[in-house]
Amino acid sequence: MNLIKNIKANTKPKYFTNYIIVAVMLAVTLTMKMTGNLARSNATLLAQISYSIILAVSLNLVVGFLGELSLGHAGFMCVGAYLGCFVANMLHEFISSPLLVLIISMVVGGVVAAVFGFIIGLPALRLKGDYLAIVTLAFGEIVRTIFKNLKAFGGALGLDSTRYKGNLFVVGFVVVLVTLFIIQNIVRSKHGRAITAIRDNEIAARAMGINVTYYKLFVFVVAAFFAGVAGVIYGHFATPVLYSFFSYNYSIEILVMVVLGGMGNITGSIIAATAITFINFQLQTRLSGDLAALKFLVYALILIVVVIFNNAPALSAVREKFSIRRFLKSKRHPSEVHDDEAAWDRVPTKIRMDEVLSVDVIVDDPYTPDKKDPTTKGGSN
Amino acid sequence: MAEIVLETKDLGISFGGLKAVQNVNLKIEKNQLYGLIGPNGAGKTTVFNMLTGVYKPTTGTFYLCGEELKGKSQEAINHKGIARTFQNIRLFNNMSVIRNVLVGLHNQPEFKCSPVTSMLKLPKHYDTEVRMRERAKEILKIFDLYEERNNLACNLPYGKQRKLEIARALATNPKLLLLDEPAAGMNPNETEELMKTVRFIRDEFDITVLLIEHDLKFVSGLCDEVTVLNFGTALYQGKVNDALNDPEVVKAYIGG
Amino acid sequence: MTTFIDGLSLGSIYALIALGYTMVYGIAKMLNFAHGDVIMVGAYAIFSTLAVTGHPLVGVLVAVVICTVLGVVMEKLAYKPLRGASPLAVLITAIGVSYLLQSIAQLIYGSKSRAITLGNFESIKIGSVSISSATIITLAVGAVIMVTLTLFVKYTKVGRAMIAVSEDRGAAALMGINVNFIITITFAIGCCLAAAAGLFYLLQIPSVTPTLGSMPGIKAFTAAVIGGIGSIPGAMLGGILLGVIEKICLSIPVLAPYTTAIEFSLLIVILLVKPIGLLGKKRREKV
Amino acid sequence: MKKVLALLLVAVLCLGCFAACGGNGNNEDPANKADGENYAANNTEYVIGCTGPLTGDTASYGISVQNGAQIAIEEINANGGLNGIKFKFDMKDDKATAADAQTGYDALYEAGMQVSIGSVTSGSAKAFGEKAAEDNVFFMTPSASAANVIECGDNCFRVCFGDPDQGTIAAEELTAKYKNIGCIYDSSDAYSAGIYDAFKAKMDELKVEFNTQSFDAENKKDFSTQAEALKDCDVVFLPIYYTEAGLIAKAFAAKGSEADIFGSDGLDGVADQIDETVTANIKYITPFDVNSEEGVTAKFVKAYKEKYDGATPDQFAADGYDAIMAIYEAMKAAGVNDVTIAPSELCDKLVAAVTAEDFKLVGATGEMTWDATGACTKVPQIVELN
Repeated sequence: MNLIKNIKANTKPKYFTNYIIVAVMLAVTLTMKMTGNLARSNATLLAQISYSIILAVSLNLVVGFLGELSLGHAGFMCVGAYLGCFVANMLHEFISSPLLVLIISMVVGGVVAAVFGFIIGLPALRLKGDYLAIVTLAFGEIVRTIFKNLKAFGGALGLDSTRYKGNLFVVGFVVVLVTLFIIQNIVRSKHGRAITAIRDNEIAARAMGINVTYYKLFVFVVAAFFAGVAGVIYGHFATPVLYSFFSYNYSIEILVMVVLGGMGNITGSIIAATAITFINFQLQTRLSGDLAALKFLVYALILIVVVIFNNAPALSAVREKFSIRRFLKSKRHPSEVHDDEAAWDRVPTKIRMDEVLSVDVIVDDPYTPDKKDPTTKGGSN
Repeated sequence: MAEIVLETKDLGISFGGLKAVQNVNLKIEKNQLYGLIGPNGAGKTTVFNMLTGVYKPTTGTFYLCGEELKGKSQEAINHKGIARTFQNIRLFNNMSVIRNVLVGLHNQPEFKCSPVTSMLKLPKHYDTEVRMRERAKEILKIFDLYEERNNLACNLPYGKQRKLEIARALATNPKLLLLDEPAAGMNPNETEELMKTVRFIRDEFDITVLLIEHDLKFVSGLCDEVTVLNFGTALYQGKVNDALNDPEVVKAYIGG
Repeated sequence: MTTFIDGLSLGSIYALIALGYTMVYGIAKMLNFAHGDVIMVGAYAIFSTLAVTGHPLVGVLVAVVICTVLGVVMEKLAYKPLRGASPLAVLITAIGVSYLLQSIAQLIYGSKSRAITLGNFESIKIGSVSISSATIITLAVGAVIMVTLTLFVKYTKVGRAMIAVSEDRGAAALMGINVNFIITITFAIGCCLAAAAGLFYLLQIPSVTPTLGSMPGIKAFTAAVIGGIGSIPGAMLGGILLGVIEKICLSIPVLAPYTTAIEFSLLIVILLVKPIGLLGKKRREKV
Repeated sequence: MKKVLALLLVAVLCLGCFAACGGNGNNEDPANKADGENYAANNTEYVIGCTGPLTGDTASYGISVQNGAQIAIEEINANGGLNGIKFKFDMKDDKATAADAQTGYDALYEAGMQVSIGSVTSGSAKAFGEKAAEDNVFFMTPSASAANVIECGDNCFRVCFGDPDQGTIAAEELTAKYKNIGCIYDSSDAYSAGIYDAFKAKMDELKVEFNTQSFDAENKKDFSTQAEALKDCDVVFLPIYYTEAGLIAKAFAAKGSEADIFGSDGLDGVADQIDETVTANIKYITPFDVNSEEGVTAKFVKAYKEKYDGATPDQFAADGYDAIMAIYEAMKAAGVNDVTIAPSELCDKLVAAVTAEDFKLVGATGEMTWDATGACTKVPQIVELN
């Protein structure tokens, strides 16, 4: 009884938004599939959307919640894809059920990627901002180069994986739900608070006794795990698993999903991942032959326009005018505000380029008095 | 003789040959309100930074309730019972007020809950969360921040930000609270109120307070004993009222 | 020894690109991911002018002008509206600009790589070592550019204003420095350097493709970070170090396939030992 | 919040997407039904599909194939098509990745593709081939030469040489004529690595020592190191493409080397990439000699130059041309007469036609025949430049 009360006290309707979005997507498409109305190219698209969402949501944990810029997400995906599919190839000899093989290989790929997440999390303890970004980028490229030269993984020919013959998108979306379940639960627990505290002000977090080392590694491990799982899904989606796919360009594409969706905003990541995968898919399949060169042109223009529209300070008035959030808020009575309503997604500052080494910067704080006592540099200045 | 909460022995630090702080010997008794004052650049915040593990002292050591804490990490020192506020406020700006306090409660043994438990939302997770929130609300009520609990911390007025920082530090259940210029930027009314609050928390939470302050009136109204730092060394140690009569101290403050 | 000289010459290309990165970073506080593609534009500009006029020097001049203009336009259209916005947003726009430049180049010139001849470069023998005169030109001009740039930043009004803006944009503005103007100038100089890098690139690798800029871009970014991003001597040091190491790795058959991995591992090691790069400026945080 | 409008737009777009998918399936196009149905039922032309890199680093290969194929299509259509039915060529970009080859395949299949020339690069051809094998779609790749591509199924054929064959031929040729042999290959490229592996195996078998240098995609442009290491060789074997080969030839010239250059069929087109500084003797194995003055080859080269502003066709273009021609001839031989023929049905006919004893094609790359493995037999020539 007490438990139910506790659950009630700790659960808000909006906690379910993301599950509902994904579940509805899955239900609709599955019904279409059952009734034979789902074109196969759309099933392919859905599989791509599913692993994109997993990638975007897990990267959001690092970038949006922990506040560290990572450009190596495709590297974790690469590790997961290669190792997972390698194991899957071996397992196919013993296990006849492709689904079971897929599940086992996802776990294996995820765990191996998580180990790499731990390794790359170690420099994250010492480095910040752009420096960490370049290290993660370097990591991704290193992994790629190594797999390219390993004969056991097919070298330049890539690793021949076995395509999953069933409805991969269904498995994909179930994994998305699992990902959401775990990542959202982390974010909405005391651990999530600790992680966002580190993002907001690392020094203060330390002073509050938050074990920064532990949480940074934890976040990198969890994010890498899911990137690895996404990699295994990718490997079962397309064969061969080829190193060239996992370049830093792909890491950046995942980052684009996170940034467009809003840092620290999981719903945003889901929508942006879906939208970008969809746009890419449409551009690829609609623009055939000579028009293909226009693909990147269109994509680039969309990117620039959307980012400028969303972020340009000069356009804030326009944005305000079209804000659905304002529209929704205005309808709500103030007394209805739940506990702990303040947004996660107003993410600032940690990745400020001008304070590379600084632990954080206080923004929007007109009250900070002039520095009176510059003793911190040890009485010298 | 009351129990000694904090004791420093010849505490000192140098940055690249420059002796920023040297030979600081403090002895703070339980439930004392102790002041650390001195002119700009005297090394007060550096002492705080050493006591909280931000800097490692190069000489000397310090003890909390008889346990040596020198060389421990910031987190470990906080777990042992030293909490602090910052000179330039360091709140978790993009988190709500209540979440700031909840972060302070993070490490309390009664709210222990492993990440796996939270990931899977086991019953214990809900139980912990509910109890943490209740505790956080109690603390916020004490500081008169309850109504603002769902606002973003950065949207609070300055005085309340200071208070929130103290509330957050207290949530870590410290034995010793370090306040770094708590009254900076406050008007006389707010200062007055702050003095009351500090006394109140000392009694309510049964803690010891060490504070840095410029405002001598504030210090003399609040503290029993002070240490005056100048150029990194202790100029004076003793009763606060006598400090203002000490010629050395006057010289350091007024110059000449 | 020849490997070493080759490395120096490759290194000075990296250094030139890294200089552009580092300057833009130091002053505009943004990572201009499109910087590598400016090199590509420069290379195509040289290619086109050469095809029309047949004169390499005219090509270089045209490339410098086009790249400089491109830098200014890029800054005005894509980055200036975002001044004050989240740096990540700017990063994403930069990536957008990079894609845009590549696809425009492909639309105009096609994706096939085009060979280009900038003239005949004799090899010069010094003892047992033979050095291509292209390498010597690269090294000499590269050195001149770097020295000029250092002097420019140190001793001219605009240069000092740049330093001021990079230290503290707000304070610089209060001191009456036109920050927008300085940022634009920085972009212009950065892109001008990229045009020079494009020329040297063509001297070494005489063919142009729409994607030629991306890998040197990333390598140069790595070089800038190794040297300490924001630091001009750091960018030079990092670039040359990277170039030499790349060449040495390539000359050892066992290591050659892993060259990229080795370079990036080196970066990680350097950053772990010195988190701010070799010559980076250390900033301490007030607590 | 900020993103709102954009997110809203995006959400609408997504909804629209699924609505559209559903809509398509239900109403507009009756043929567009679930798997197993004939998407080609409404075709008015025979549709030949293909994916290949049209953007990115390897775009030039894909574009060459596209251009070559286009020439073939125009030629066929100008001659009245097959029994009056014209052909249509549809090519999607796959950026040389497996995932995009797969989505490209699905899109093509749903758009009524009846027969395909597969995919341009080996990595994506494997993905394309597996899909095509599932649906039983005939597949005649112009240029995916890796051994495993034609192993995808009985429906998979190729126009080009297989990689291993070339390596073996090269090893035999070189050991017979030269002593000090060097080799530079692209370790990041399936084509190059495939030839190299066979070359090395053969050389080991012949017990001949040779020096190897490699490079990879990231260092594709600067070859002074490799040239420095191998400049004293008598001959350098280059199992790579012409762009890099041109650069390597220049790098050797810059180092003052007098080594001969011997290449695989990828070297075709290298003549455009070098200048007068290069004095080395360049030879390569190729079935396609762009300077040939007779037969189909000359006709193709002429048509290509006319259509593409004087550009010289390369091996990829010739292979693209031949792949289309092979399909056309096979369809003719099989007596296909139904424009809405289902891909699977067509495939069975074509496989039978192509593997028939008397089927042969005289194309831009010479005379070729096919066997049931899907491999193509044609006579390798060794072309000499300079």
